[in-house]
Amino acid sequence: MKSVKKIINEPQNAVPEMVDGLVRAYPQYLERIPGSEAMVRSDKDSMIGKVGIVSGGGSGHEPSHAGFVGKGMLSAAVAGQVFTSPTPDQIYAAIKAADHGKGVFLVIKNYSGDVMNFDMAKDMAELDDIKIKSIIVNDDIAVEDSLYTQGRRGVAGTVLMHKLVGAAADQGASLDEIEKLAKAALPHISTIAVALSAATVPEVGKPGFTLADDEIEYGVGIHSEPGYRREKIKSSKKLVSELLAKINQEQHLDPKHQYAVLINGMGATPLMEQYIFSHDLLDQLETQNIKPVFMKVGNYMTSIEMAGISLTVFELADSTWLKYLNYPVETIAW
Amino acid sequence: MKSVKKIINEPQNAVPEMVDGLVRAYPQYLERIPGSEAMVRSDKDSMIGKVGIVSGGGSGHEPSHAGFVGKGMLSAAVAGQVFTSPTPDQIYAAIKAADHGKGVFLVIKNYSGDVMNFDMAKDMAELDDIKIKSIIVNDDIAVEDSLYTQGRRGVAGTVLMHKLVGAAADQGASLDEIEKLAKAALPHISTIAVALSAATVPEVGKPGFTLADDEIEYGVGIHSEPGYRREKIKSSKKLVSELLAKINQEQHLDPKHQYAVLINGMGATPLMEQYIFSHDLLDQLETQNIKPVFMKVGNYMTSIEMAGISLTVFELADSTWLKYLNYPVETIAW
Amino acid sequence: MLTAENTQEWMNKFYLKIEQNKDYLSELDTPIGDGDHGNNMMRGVEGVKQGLAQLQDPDLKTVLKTIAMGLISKVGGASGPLYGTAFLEMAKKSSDTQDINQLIDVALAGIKKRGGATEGDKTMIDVWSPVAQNDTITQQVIDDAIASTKDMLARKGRASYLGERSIGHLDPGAVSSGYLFTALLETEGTL
Amino acid sequence: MLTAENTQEWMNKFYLKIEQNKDYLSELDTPIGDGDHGNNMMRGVEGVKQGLAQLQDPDLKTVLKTIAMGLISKVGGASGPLYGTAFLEMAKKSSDTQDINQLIDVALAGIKKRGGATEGDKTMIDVWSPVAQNDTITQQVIDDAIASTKDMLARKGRASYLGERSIGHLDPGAVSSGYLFTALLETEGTL
Ligand SMILES: Nc1ncnc2c1ncn2[C@@H]1O[C@H](COP(=O)(O)OP(=O)(O)O)[C@@H](O)[C@H]1O
Ligand SMILES: Nc1ncnc2c1ncn2[C@@H]1O[C@H](COP(=O)(O)OP(=O)(O)O)[C@@H](O)[C@H]1O
Ligand SMILES: [Mg+2]
Ligand SMILES: [Mg+2]
Ligand SMILES: [Mg+2]
Ligand SMILES: [Mg+2]
Repeated sequence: MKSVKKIINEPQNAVPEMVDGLVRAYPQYLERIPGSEAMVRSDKDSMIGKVGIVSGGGSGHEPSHAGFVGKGMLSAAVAGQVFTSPTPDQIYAAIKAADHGKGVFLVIKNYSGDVMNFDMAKDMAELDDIKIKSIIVNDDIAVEDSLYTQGRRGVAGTVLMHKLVGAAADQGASLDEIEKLAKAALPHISTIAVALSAATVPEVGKPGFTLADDEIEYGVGIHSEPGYRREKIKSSKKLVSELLAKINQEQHLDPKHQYAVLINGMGATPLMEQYIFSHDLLDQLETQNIKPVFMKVGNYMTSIEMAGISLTVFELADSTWLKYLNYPVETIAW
Repeated sequence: MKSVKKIINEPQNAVPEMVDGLVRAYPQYLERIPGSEAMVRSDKDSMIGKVGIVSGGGSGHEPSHAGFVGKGMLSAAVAGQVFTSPTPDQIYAAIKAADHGKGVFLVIKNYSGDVMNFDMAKDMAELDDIKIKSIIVNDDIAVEDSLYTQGRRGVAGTVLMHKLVGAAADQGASLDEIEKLAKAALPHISTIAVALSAATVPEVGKPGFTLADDEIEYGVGIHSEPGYRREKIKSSKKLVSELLAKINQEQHLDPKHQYAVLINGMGATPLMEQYIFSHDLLDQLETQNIKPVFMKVGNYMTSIEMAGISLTVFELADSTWLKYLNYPVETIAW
Repeated sequence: MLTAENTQEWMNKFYLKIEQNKDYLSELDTPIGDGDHGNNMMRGVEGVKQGLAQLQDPDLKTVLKTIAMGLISKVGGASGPLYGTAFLEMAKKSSDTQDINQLIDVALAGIKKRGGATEGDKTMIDVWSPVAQNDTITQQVIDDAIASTKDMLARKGRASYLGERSIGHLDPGAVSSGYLFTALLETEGTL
Repeated sequence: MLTAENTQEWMNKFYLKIEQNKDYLSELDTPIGDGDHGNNMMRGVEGVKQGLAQLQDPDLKTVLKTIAMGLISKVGGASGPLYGTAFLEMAKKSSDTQDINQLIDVALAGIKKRGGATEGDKTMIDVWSPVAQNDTITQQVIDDAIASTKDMLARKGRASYLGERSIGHLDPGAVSSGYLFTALLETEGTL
C-alpha cells in the first residue's frame, strides 16, 4: 500500500505526528500550542518583557523552524503541511503565545503562500491590539528580482535572520529596533543553491523533479523550484566556483568587509561533502583575501531528502551583527 | 570522469579535504594535529589537569567523531579513511595531544580494525609513559554476542559513551574512575538499526548493498554490514514495534527504571521522519509505562548517505549518568 | 441569488468536483508549481464540509463566513488565503446584497488585493475576472477562461520562477476556480 | 634467506600484484566485507614503496621495519595492523636469523596475537599458517590455502557478522596474503 520509501505512517498525518514527536522529545525547549501545529518556547519566563519572534512555513525544512525556538532565537514557530504555508489561524495562535506586551516580530520567507497567510494572521492579531512588524526574507539570488515576478525566494539565509532578531529581542530591543535591524541586514544576505537530487513530498509520492544520474541543477529553491541551469556533475571545487561567482556578482565581496558564511545541507547530503565544500570555498575566498569571521556548516534549512547544498554569504556591515550571531542560544538545532 | 554523484574532488582526497574544511570552519572548537587527520580541542586550557578522552574511527560517520570534540566531551578525535579504521600513528598523535599528565581514555568501537589500530597506538603511547585505559563499545544488539564471532559492533550508543566519559573527565574524574564509569554503563546501552538504502564509499563508487524500491533491512551496521532480516517497507509504527521488541528482548524495559533514548538518523533520512519515529516510539513506550528522562533525535553517528534510523536505549542505572548526559558541552554537534 | 440553502448545495457540488479531480489538480501543479494544489483544495473542501455540518439553520452570511474560515484554516499555501479572502469578502457584502454578480465582484477585488496579482498573470484571477465581467455565467465563459491561462507567462505565485517555461501549462488555481463556477452553474437558483 | 636487497625486490613484486589486483581485492571484500581491501592494500604498498625509496644502503632489519611502518601508517582497517605486525615481528627476529621459514613463523604468531584469530576462522591466517607449516613454499600450497577459505565460516573480522552467509566466498585478506607469498616465490634467493 505504501508507495513512498519513508519512515512515516499515513502521509496526511506526517506533520501532526512530526510535531508531536518533536515536542515530546524536547519538552525542555518546546511546547505545542493546543489544537495547532504551532510550537512555543517552554521556558516562558525567558520571553517576559521581550518582543516575541515568530517564524514558520511549510514543513519539510527541518530543523527549521521549530529547531530554532528557544531563548535567544525564536519564541514560536508554525509548521504548515509539507511545502505548504501554514494557515493564518495557526500563525495567529503562535503570535498570541509569543506576545508578552512588547509586540511580535514575524520572519516570513518570500513565497506567495507564506506572505499571504502571515498577512492574514497579522490582521487577526492586530484586532487583539498586538503590535506586529515583519520582515520578508528574500535571499535567494538565483531568481531575478523583478516587479514582474514573485521576486526572490526566502531560503537558508532566513536562519541567520532568525539568529539576528532573536538575539536582539533577547537583549531587550524594541519592536521598532528589531524591524530596523532586520531591514538593514536583509540586503546583505545572499544565498544560492545546487541540487543533486529532488525531494519527495510524502503525500505526492514522487520527486518534484528528476535529474539524471550525472546531472545537477543550479539555483533550485527549497521546494524543488526550478533553478537556472542544469549540467553534468562537477567537482566540489567547480561547484564552489559557480556558486561563489553568483555571490560575487551580487555582493562584490571585498577584503575590507567582514563576512559570515552558512553552508547548508539540503537534507540528504552528508556532512562529509559539506565539509569538503567548505574547504574549497575557504580556499577560493582566500584568493580574494577573504576569511569569514563566522561560519556554520550543516543542515539548517532542508528540503526533505533533497541532496544538495546552499551557500549563504552575509556581509556584516554593522559590527553588532557578529555579536548577535555569536550570542548564546538555547535551541535544539542552532 | 566522475562516477559518483557526490560533492567531492578526487575521491582519495575526501578525508584530508573534509578535515581541512572542518577545522577551518570551526577554529573555535578544533585544531588539526599537524601532519595527521586527527583533531584536538583548540581550547587547550579546558584540558589542563584533566584526563584526555580520545575517540575516532573510519570517516563517513559525521558529525562523529570530531563534532563531539570540545569542553565536556572529547579531547581529540581521529578520522580514518572512509569506513576504515585510522592508523596507529594518527591515533598516537591524538593521544599525545590529549594527554595532560592525567592519562588518556580511549573510546573504541568494536570493529576488528578499530580495536587493533587503537591497541597498537596504546602500545606506542605507553612507551612514552602515558597512562592509557579504554572501553570497547559494543552496543549493536543486531549481532549475536558470541565467542565465535567478532562480537557486537559499536554504533550510535558510542556517542552516549563519549558524553558520559567526557562529562566525568571535565569534572575532574581520574582515569580509573572514568574506566569504572564506562564499564558500568556499557551493558546498559543497546542499539538497533533499520536501513532503507545503502551508503556509497566515494572511492568504491557503488553502494555497499542494494535494497529494492520497497525493501528495508533490519539490523544493519554503520558500514553497510548486513542485518538480520530484509522485508517490505513498513509504517513507522511497525518499524518502531520491531526495533523496540529487540530492545525489550535485550533490556527487559521496566517502568521502575529510568531511560535515555537516542534516535539517530543514518544520513539521508530527514528529521521529519526521525520525529515521526519518535512519536511512535514514545507512544509505544507509554504502553509499557515508560517515559524517557532524556532524549536526542538527529544525525549523530551516520553512515555517509545511508537512509535509515537507529534506536539506542540506555538504562540510567546510576543517578549520576543522567547528570553527565545533561552536563553542558561546547562542541559542534552534541 | 445566493441563499443559505443554495450556497450549501453549491459547496456540496464543489466538494465532489475537487474530490474527483484532486490528482489532476496536483498534476497540473507539478510542472509549474509544487504538486500540491489538489491536496490543498481537498483539505479545504473537507474543512468547509465539516464547518457547514455544524451549523443549525444559518443565515447566508454565516454560511459564507463558515466557508471562508474552512478554507483559510485548512488550505494554507497560496490558494488558501485567496479562496478564503474571496468568501470573506462575499460574507461581508452579503449584508447588502445576495446578488451573485455583485458578490463575485467583491470576491475578485479581495483576491487581487490579497495577492497583488492582476489579469494576465496566469492565476485564478484569469478565471474569476471573466466570470465577473460576464452578466451571465456560462460553461463556455469558464472553459475559455481556463484555457486562456495556458499561453500566459506566470508573473505571480510559484509558477513565476519558471519565467518563459511557465508557458504551455494550464494554471492549477484557474482550473480549481473553474470547478467552483461550474458547481455554481449546476446549483439551481443561484444565478 | 632474506637480505636487505631481495626483500626490497620482494616488495616491488608485491606492489605490482596489488596494483594489478586492487579492484579484484575490493570486489572480494564486497559480499563479505566493506569493499575496501584493494584500496587499503594499495595505500599500504604505496607507503612501503615510499618508505623504502628513502633508505640508503639499509640493513635487513631496517628494511623490514620500514615495510612494517609503511603498512601500519597507511593501511588502517583490520589488515593494516595485521600485516604491519607481521613485518614488525620479522624485523625484531631478523637480529637472530635471516631464515625465511623462521621469520614467517614469528610473523604468523604476531598476526594471531594481534587479531586473536586462529586457523579456520576464514582470515589471512589460513594462508599464513599453511605457508609456515610447509618446509618449501610452493604455488600449490598457496593456491590450496586461498581456496580453502571459500568454504569456511568467518569467525573474525567484518565477515563474521554474516555467519553462514560468509560461506562460499574467498577471504580477501587470504587472497592478498597469497600475492605476498607468490611475490616471495618469484624473488630469487629468498627461499
Ligand atoms: N498572488 C496570487 N494571486 C492570485 N492567485 C495566485 C497568486 N499566487 C498563486 N495563486 C494561485 O494559487 C495557485 C497555486 O495554489 P497552491 O498550489 O494551492 O499553493 P502553493 O503555490 O502555495 O503550493 C496558482 O495556480 C494560482 O492560481
Ligand atoms: N582478527 C583478524 N585476524 C586475522 N585476520 C583478520 C582479522 N580480522 C580481519 N582480518 C583479515 O582482514 C581482511 C580484511 O581487511 P580489510 O578489508 O583491509 O579491513 P576492514 O575489514 O577493516 O575493512 C579480512 O579478509 C581478513 O583476512
Ligand atoms: Mg504548496
Ligand atoms: Mg574497511
Ligand atoms: Mg502548489
Ligand atoms: Mg574491508
